Amino acid sequence: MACTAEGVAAALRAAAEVIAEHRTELVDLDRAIGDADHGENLSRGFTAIVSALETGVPETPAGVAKLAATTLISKVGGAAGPLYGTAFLRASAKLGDAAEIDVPLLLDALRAALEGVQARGKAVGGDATMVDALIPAVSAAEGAADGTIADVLTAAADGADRGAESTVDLIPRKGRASYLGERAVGHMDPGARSTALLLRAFAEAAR
Amino acid sequence: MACTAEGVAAALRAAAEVIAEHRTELVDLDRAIGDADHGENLSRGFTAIVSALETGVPETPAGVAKLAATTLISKVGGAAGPLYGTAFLRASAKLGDAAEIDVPLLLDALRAALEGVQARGKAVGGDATMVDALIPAVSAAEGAADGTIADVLTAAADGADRGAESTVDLIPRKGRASYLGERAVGHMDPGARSTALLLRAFAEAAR
Amino acid sequence: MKKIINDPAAVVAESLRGLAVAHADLLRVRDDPALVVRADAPVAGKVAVVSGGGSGHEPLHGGFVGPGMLDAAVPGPVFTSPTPDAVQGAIAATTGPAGALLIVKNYTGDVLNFETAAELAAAEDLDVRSVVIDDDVAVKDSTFTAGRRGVGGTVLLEKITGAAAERGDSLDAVEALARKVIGQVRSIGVALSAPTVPHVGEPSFDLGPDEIEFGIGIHGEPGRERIPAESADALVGRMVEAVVSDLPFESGDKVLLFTNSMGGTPQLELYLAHGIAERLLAERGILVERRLVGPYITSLEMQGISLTLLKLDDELTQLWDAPVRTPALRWGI
Amino acid sequence: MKKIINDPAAVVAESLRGLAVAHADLLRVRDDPALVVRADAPVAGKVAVVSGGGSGHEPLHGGFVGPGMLDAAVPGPVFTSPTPDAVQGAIAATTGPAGALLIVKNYTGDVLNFETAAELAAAEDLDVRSVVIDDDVAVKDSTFTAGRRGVGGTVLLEKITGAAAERGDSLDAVEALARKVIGQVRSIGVALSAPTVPHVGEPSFDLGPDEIEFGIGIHGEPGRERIPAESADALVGRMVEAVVSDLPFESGDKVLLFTNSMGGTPQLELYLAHGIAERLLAERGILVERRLVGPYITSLEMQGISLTLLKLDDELTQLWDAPVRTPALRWGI
Ligand SMILES: Nc1ncnc2c1ncn2[C@@H]1O[C@H](COP(=O)(O)OP(=O)(O)O)[C@@H](O)[C@H]1O
Ligand SMILES: Nc1ncnc2c1ncn2[C@@H]1O[C@H](COP(=O)(O)OP(=O)(O)O)[C@@H](O)[C@H]1O
Ligand SMILES: [Mg+2]
Ligand SMILES: [Mg+2]
Ligand SMILES: [Mg+2]
Ligand SMILES: [Mg+2]
Repeated sequence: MACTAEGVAAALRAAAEVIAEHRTELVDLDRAIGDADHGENLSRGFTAIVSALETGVPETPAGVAKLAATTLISKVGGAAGPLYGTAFLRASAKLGDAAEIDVPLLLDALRAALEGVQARGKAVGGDATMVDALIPAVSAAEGAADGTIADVLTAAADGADRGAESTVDLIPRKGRASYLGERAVGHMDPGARSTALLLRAFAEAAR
Repeated sequence: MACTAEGVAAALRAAAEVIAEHRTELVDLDRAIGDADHGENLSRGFTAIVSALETGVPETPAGVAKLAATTLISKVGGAAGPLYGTAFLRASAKLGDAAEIDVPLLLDALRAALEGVQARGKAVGGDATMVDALIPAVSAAEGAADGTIADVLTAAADGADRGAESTVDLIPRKGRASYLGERAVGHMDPGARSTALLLRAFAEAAR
Repeated sequence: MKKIINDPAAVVAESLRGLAVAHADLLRVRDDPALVVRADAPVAGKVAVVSGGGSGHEPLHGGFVGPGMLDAAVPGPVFTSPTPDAVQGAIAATTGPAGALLIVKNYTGDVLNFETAAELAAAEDLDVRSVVIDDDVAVKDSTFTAGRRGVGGTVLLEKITGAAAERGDSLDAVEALARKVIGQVRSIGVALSAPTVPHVGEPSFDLGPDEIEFGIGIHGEPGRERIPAESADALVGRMVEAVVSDLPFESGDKVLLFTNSMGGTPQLELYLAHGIAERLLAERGILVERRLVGPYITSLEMQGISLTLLKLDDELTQLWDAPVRTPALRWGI
Repeated sequence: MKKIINDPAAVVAESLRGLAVAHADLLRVRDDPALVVRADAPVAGKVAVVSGGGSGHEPLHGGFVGPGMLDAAVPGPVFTSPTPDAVQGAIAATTGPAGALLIVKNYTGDVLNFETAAELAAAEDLDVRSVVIDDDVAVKDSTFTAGRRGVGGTVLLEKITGAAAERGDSLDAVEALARKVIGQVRSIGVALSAPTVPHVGEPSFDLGPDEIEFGIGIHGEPGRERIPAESADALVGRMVEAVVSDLPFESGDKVLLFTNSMGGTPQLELYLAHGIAERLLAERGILVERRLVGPYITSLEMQGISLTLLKLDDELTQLWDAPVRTPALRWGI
């Protein structure tokens, strides 16, 4: 599928489905080390994105990303809302007025998303947050820069999976899980997991 | 044991032990159809009677019964406190200044106790209360009027046992169990059970 | 059983110690027998309003002691009515020539123990009257049973008679007012879980994961029937119907609606239920003019709610609005 | 899960409807985004005090809206911080030239969403300041973590800054006062059972029949450690030690002691715990001059309590005593 505004919208719809399917899993991950709402928060947000897209898809990929950003910011709440919202907002800014996203633009957007999350949340790698999924996702994407959009996103999703897995052994230092300290070891960070799910959904949509 | 003041005091001490042993049973009976305190209430009362007797046993059986009455009234609370208190108070009034209780006096006292409970609580036979233990206890006692004090009390205890048993099939019409109506059928009334326990303890003490 | 207690036998005494130190400006606590008495008692020339009953229903009654409400509260052991000498102590501490009104909830134990205390007080030439409140529509009323229980209406009764006594009404007037309130207040309760009495250590009844006890009392006594769990709309609808059809309350009636938590219900759910009840009453043309929402007559940690409706007129409304200053109810001062 | 609700997704909106109708004299509720606003907002010339956060902690924050306390509360979904546009809505409804103070509890979600709202307000030339309260001593404070949580101290902070704003203090003064309060208030909480979030349907954590979670947060986030159940004396002693040693509070300090129910704790146990805390503080020479006892910052139906100590001086005491009229806290009016 071409990475036009329509393509991005389709990817977001696919992501909404994946989030709905994994709602309970994300709630349970958050129940273990947080407050049991991550799946609920993201479902609410992505359901709202799908509705917003129904009333009209913006003209550019940047417009679609911005719509996703503002919807997430105004519907999700919690930590994940502003963080994912900022990610999409920064990505949108990078996309400018391009009618279609190519690989270099995608890499720029991914890097901007990561930087946005870090600027907003102040987490670094190893803090056991979604940043731990995003960092390996961006490097893996950069490593696949010779391939197609789908290749790049698949590499990013693979990286995010590994990153999410890595949070199991970490002592959280940001977000709600940080209150638990060592007691959180052995649990995967729900935000890292949702990042991996979203990137996988985008990668599948791009095939 | 002779039915002097000391004998009545000994019977009350024996009753206190029996109530302590059956505390949980009485709580459970009350839990099923009431508010789960009958065993607790009576233990508190009889423990207080034992303490009161430690500071000195009154000179007459009537004095001992009156001490039991005022202690039960001021320590038990709930429905059982005033009812058992009145029973002992009326019995005490009948005992007058006799130094020892004989069979006719015992029968008078038992009748007075039953009348006292009915005057205070307005229950009649068949309402599923302690009255259903007391009524057959008094008639059985009357039937054993030719025997010893121990015989009379044993007959009373046997009657009370049958009476308590009979409450299992009744729809309660007085006290807290009456709120349950038909749902209380199948459960023994805790006050009827405690009446039977007390009379049995007195009978054993009289041997 | 997990509870924040020391010796189960000392729970009431230790809790009263906390109440005393937290509200030393309003009340004093006495030990053995336990009493909660207004700090400025006896108030000269005033009718004393005294209530009491088993503990475990807090803030009822100790939390309602203070100007504009109760002069004294007599707390028995958990779920067990206090003894006559305790009630007598409360009368002695608060009652002068103006006399006293005893507010008794209709439970055999309370009625018998307060009756005895009133007799003892009469023997000392004190003018003491008793009223028995029996507002629970869950129980069939009949002279062949112990009759209806006193539940949520007790809170409203204590506030309104307390206000009348505070403004200087005579004992005759306060008593008549109390009987009027009792005549036009009705309640119903439901439980989603059971309370655990400290000295018992186990829940007072067993309720399945999808069961609700409809018509629950405040001592964990079972209620009218056990029903399957249902939506708040359905459940509150059932409760409103039970209360409204009983008096009955009719279109055009002005009422006070009291939505009470039984102890363990989150406030989020309590206000949700309150909103539904207001809507259903509005649909019936019943005019909610005053409301009270909160945990005011509880059954330890029991989850559940009760609804109480009191028919208002100008006098009752004015007495309800009158200033009150107690640990649990306070306004106007 | 048994709850008095309809659709789990509608719990907050339906509950707010009940709040609105029960307290129409004090506040208005707006839908989508959900807001609770003082009935007379915006109050001319007054600094607006605005707070908010996830729902499920009632009466915090909506129950504290009214004269002498909050101008608006922003309720998010259960245990989830509200979004920036909701906060912005609250600011718009309450804030004039005198500006607004946002009271934010230190949770990543609250901080991020309120931060964004403050930026948006600044862009509209409104003078909006934020303070972040982090009074929970259970959490290790470190720049390498999310830091300490905002818990019981929030209630005291909202009352005191609300009083300062009500008497006409400038935004600079109200902000400085808020920072002072935050600097001298500390809390600790314990849980005996877990809350159940409506959209989850299961308890937020599993606690054995003889376990207590020491240092619990207000969202069912686990605490400092899991300890075996123990006597109230031992448990409250542990809590007092944790709070007192942190600031530290010292002999001769005047304090406000706030004994809070997490929602499902019977009042009988709450006052019992309060009495113990008062005694232990007295033994340390710490002078309890004011107290608050009740369910004021809760975690749905969670059983447990928290203790909060605030160091008082004349100014704070005077602001604490100032009249307040809200659904949950009321005195002097
Ligand atoms: N400071 C932070 N930086 C990056 N990610 C964070 C930060 N704080 C929290 N997160 C992420 O947010 C996730 C939690 O999101 P969510 O449960 O929706 O919000 P909340 O914690 O407010 O309930 C965590 O699993 C983590 O990945
Ligand atoms: N009106 C009554 N007449 C006679 N006995 C009664 C009456 N009401 C209650 N009882 C007896 O009292 C018993 C309950 O006592 P208890 O549990 O101690 O008091 P409460 O019901 O106040 O909790 C009942 O089992 C019954 O036998
Ligand atoms: Mg979460
Ligand atoms: Mg009983
Ligand atoms: Mg009882
Ligand atoms: Mg959350």
